[in-house]
Amino acid sequence: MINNLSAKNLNVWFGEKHVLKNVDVEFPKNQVTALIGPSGCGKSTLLRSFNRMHDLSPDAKIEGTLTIDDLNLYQKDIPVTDIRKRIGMVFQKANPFPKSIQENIAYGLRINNLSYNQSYIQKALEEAFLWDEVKNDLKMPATRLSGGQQQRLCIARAVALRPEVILMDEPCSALDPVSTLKIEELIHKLKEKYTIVIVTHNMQQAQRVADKTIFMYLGEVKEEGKTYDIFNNPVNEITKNYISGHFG
Amino acid sequence: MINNLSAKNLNVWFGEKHVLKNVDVEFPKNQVTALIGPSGCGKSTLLRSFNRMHDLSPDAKIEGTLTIDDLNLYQKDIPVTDIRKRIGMVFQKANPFPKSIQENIAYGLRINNLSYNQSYIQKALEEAFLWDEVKNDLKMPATRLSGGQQQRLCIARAVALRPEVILMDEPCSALDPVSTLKIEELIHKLKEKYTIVIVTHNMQQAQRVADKTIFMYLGEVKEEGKTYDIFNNPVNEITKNYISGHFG
Amino acid sequence: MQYKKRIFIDTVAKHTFKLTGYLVLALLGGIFGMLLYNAISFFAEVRPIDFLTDREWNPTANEPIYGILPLIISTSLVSFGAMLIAIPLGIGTAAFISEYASPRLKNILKPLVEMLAAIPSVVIGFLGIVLVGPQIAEFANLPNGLNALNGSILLAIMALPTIITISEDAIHSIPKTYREASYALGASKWQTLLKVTIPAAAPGIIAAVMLGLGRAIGETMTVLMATGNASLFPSDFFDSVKTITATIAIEMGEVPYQTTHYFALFAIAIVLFFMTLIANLIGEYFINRFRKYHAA
Amino acid sequence: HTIKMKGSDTEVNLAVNLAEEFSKENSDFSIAISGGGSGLGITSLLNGQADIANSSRPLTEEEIHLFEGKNIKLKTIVFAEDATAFVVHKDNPLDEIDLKTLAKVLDGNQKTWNEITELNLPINIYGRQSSSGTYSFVRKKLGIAFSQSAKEMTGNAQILEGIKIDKSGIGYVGAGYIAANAGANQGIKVLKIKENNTSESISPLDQQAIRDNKYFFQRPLFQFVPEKSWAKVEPFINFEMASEGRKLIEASGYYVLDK
Amino acid sequence: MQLKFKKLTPIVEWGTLLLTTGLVCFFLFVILYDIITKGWSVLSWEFISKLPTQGMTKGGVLSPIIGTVLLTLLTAVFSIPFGICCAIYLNEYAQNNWLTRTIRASIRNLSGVPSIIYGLFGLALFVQAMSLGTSILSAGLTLGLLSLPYIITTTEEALLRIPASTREAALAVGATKFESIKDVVLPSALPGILTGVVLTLSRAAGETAPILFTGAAFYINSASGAMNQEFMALPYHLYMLSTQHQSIEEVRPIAYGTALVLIIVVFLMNLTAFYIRYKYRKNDQ
Ligand SMILES: Nc1ncnc2c1ncn2[C@@H]1O[C@H](COP(=O)(O)OP(=O)(O)OP(=O)(O)O)[C@@H](O)[C@H]1O
Ligand SMILES: Nc1ncnc2c1ncn2[C@@H]1O[C@H](COP(=O)(O)OP(=O)(O)OP(=O)(O)O)[C@@H](O)[C@H]1O
Ligand SMILES: [Mg+2]
Ligand SMILES: [Mg+2]
Ligand SMILES: O=P([O-])([O-])[O-]
Repeated sequence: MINNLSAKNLNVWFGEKHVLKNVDVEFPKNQVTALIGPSGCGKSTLLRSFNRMHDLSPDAKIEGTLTIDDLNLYQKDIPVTDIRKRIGMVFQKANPFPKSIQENIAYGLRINNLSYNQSYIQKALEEAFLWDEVKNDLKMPATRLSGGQQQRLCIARAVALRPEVILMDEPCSALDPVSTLKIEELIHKLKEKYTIVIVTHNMQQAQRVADKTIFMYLGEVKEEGKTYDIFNNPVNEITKNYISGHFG
Repeated sequence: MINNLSAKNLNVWFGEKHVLKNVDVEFPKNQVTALIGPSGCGKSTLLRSFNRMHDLSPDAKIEGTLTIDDLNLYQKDIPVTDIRKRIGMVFQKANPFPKSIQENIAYGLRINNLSYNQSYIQKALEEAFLWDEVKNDLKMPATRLSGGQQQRLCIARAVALRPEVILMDEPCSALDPVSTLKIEELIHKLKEKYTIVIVTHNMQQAQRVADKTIFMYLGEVKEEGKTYDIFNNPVNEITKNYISGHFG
Repeated sequence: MQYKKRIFIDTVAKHTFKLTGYLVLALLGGIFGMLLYNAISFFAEVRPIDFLTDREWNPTANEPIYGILPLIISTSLVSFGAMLIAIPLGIGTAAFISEYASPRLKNILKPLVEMLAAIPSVVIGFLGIVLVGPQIAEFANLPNGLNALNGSILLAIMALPTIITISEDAIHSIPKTYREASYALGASKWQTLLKVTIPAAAPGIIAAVMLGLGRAIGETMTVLMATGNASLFPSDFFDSVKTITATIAIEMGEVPYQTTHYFALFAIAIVLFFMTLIANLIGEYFINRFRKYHAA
Repeated sequence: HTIKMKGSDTEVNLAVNLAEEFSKENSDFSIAISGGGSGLGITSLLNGQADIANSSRPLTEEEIHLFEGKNIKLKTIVFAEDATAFVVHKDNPLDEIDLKTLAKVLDGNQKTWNEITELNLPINIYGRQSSSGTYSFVRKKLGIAFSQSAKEMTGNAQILEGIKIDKSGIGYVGAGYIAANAGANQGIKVLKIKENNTSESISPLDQQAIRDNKYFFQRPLFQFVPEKSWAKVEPFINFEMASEGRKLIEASGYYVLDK
Repeated sequence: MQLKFKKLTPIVEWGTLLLTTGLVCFFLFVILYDIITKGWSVLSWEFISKLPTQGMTKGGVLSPIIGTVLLTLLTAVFSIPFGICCAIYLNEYAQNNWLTRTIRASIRNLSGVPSIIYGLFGLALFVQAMSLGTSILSAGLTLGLLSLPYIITTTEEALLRIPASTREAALAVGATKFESIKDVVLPSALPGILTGVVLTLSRAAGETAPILFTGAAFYINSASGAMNQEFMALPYHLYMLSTQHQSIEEVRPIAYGTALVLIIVVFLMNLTAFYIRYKYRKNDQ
């Protein structure tokens, strides 16, 4: 098992609020890792630490070591934009740009000065299982797609940059069951090429898609391990309560 | 059992929407009647029909007979303001006037040309169990009170007019448990003098405060009876489902 | 009895409110009616085609000529120049306030913009005479600075607060998710602003620009004082120009009531009315579109 | 008593001075004065918005007609004499100008100075708005139409302002604007006027020449009063015509001709 | 090289925005600096308490100040009652149908109509048709009309913010509709209405174009305040001093002083509005 992405002794504060406490996690390469835990426990915060989204909140304070392939993500002299290019992200609510479908994919390539052509866009859409549905409407505003299509477009947009890791923050929570299933299938395919971290509230989903599962509680990692183990033989009492649906 | 307030064959439409369908209800004197039912079933609409709050919505159409002590509430020649004086109302969100505490009580008396004095105001506040908490700040703006205190002030304001009936539309839904308990105690006391109708979403609350319970569903009265019977031996299948928390 | 009195007051009040409502409407409608009536009187005497195509505005000549073209060109030239200055400055400032400024700086900048908005136009016009004009003259080596450029600069200042406030609102209300999506793709703050936030806020910004333009077209005192008022066809920004508003302001006092010249001023006023109305309607259209879009 | 006096910009400052002096003695008179040009004054009479119209030109045929049509009878008072001065920037080598050249300059036929004098600049005309009496006076006297590129300044003072900094400018103002405060007008030069190549050139500031009626652009300053306002304005008119008023008129840079 | 450039670009980009903002602030600064530095020396008790003398080359600006104050009061009298009543009608009584919506849209658009057009209307209606002549009354009516759309819009906004529950509270204790508006709705909306009113009046106080031909005068020898008399006003006075006075240069200091007084008046009114808004927000929390 190769560790591609990891955090050591990570602490995050928002203002006075200590949101992540001594978090140590590792996300194995070409696997899907699920982050679960009750609302407010810090799952999103952890995820966003990896692509440095907290840089934008002036009151966020981050301590600890985050690395990708032994490269420190918070090293001074590497541009944050490079990091974000290597570590893509998909959000809870699909957020396509108010541009055409094609433009949505091209945008990331263009701003990163990557040369691209039509076949490149096609490939990204194919990887997200969206090509067949939109190939005749590439110029259509992305906002006209259905929710599920929009989310897959967002995944295509992330994939187009050939990242190493894709972070997904509850990517299916706003979708209907059919779309959810499509995305889960997609995740299965994607892990051949990418390392995937997914936050989910849906225990079934975690079991369906994840190789590894991490359970967080009040800013701490309470338990982690193979998904099967976590859900069938949880060690920690809280984990047991949580996965059986007693709170959260 | 004397019937103080009743509706016979009441139908209410908002525009094209048929919101209350052939409703027959009776609210016995000096008792607390709870109206329960899923959101949108017409509880508020029914309540507001009694103090003619719908007069203000131009698209509301009301048919049927509503009476208090055999007086038709929608009779042409009796002033709506008199009816509202006889049938007080307390709303979901406490809505004190942006005036002093004292003025809040005095306002209703004044516009109804009732003579009053300080002791009168004190009595109303005492009846609402608020006097001890505010007696030194009668001139303070009512908006500075806590949520629970504001709601009790609204009750005091209604009580001050010596109404015969007090209608309460989810009076505790915006309050913390402690304030809620205080209001429930208050309701217990008030029913000695007043007929009370209370809309609530909280099954426990209905059981704690109400003598009679009416269950509504999609604009119709599905079941009514002694509170104990409704909650322990519901006849209707839907009632059973609702009170056991299966929907709503 | 008491009750009857209260109900009576209530009814009286209701009708009073209704009446004032209608009265206000009548008055405001009257403005348009009056403009229209007088303008029609004008067209009874001068052919509309002449009005629109004659290349000269000279109502006091022996053979009066009522050609609105030079006035429209002048108004457009000055307003266009103003927009050339105000649009980049306005949008830039709006972007700075909403995206870059710290909350404290924001609390300083916003009142400053409101202060700028509060300065009466005659004061700006005065500064056009004593400050901006001489500076332009010196800078461009011109005999004097009372020209279209001067007017444009001053009108830009007057339109800026409108453009800044409305653009800032628009940029500010773009949901954070757009920005995050862009950052997540490796875009810098600047790229995100330029390629995502501003395009997404475009309808709001267009609205801001149109409302600012409406303000510039309808402004009277600054142009009256600062543009030199020569009624010839302007050829560039260093020419003196006479806008529609200035023409009305200069000539209204001197015309005998109910003469052709008097009616002519109402005719150009109605043209002015429609110019600003169109700008404002376009602005409103885009504001509504923006609201609808982001409400969804 | 409230009096509204409107019109000639040439006379407005004089009127202010007179009103100020007058109200020292007669504090119960409230006098409102506005400039805007002779045309504005006359129109205001027509429109019923003034009691006195100041005018630096006589009524036109058309205006007389209009007054007759409205059945307004006017009293005409000539209370001072003015000379219209033509001014250029002080660095302009030109000292005098003949009527023919002046006409060509003002109607736009002559576009540059170097045909008249050794100044290599275009001609920049500072004129008045069309309601101005001076504007129509000059136009009539020269028998021209003003060039379209002439700037329309709303007052005499603005013309002087312009000329002061504009080496290529030429403009016309009432003599009062120059004579009253010679100190402030250092940037300008007043041109002498020659009726033709051979005749003598005369300055508008030459008091004797004006008295002898020799300056080409000299003109009476009028005040028109509708008869119905006469009763209330009479004390003021009398004050103007009396010696104290005359002194003020002369102090303001205008002339009083003995009839 | 590549790296260096990358480090530089954010500074350049940030600088561009900073520059635009700086320029806007610079405009404001220049305006205020020029007027304050040059107007300050003229400003004195004398200046604001004396009538202009010696052909307006000496003395103060009392008559324009009185004129502006009176004019603003007239504007208030003509616009506030009508504006508020109309807003109450639209928001509390009128049904939400196409007519009301059209009316609202027209009122909104009327606030974009150039002020000179209101001047024309004032001339045609008040001066001429109603035979009020060029007078402070005509000018006040004209400015009142100009202010109406603003007052209606801001009042409506303030009324909209009052939740339905506040109205119902009054009705539930037996108040008539009018009583609920008078006793509860208006007092709650008052801070919002006041803010709008003060801002509108400050705008009206600085207007020049609408009073050009409805009653402003170059000079009056007294400040009697008679309604049928013409008047001097600060903005018009500034306009006259900077374009039409005999000795523009000599009176330039007075012009600066007038500009400063005008700005102070307008800013004070704006500050009042800010203060009301601020206090209101604080009370709200
Ligand atoms: N920008 C911020 N500023 C201040 N506090 C924040 C910020 N973002 C998150 N928090 C706080 O940090 C804690 C963890 O938030 P986080 O969003 O990581 O939780 P989560 O596990 O993703 O919850 P959910 O399942 O609801 O998305 C919460 O208490 C939240 O209120
Ligand atoms: N003024 C109105 N105009 C149009 N429809 C209305 C209006 N008021 C209520 N309704 C509709 O009437 C139906 C009944 O509403 P009502 O408020 O009585 O429900 P409720 O039982 O009180 O619900 P809740 O528990 O959510 O308060 C709903 O469908 C509602 O949308
Ligand atoms: Mg989250
Ligand atoms: Mg309800
Ligand atoms: O202002 P005038 O004297 O030229 O009419």
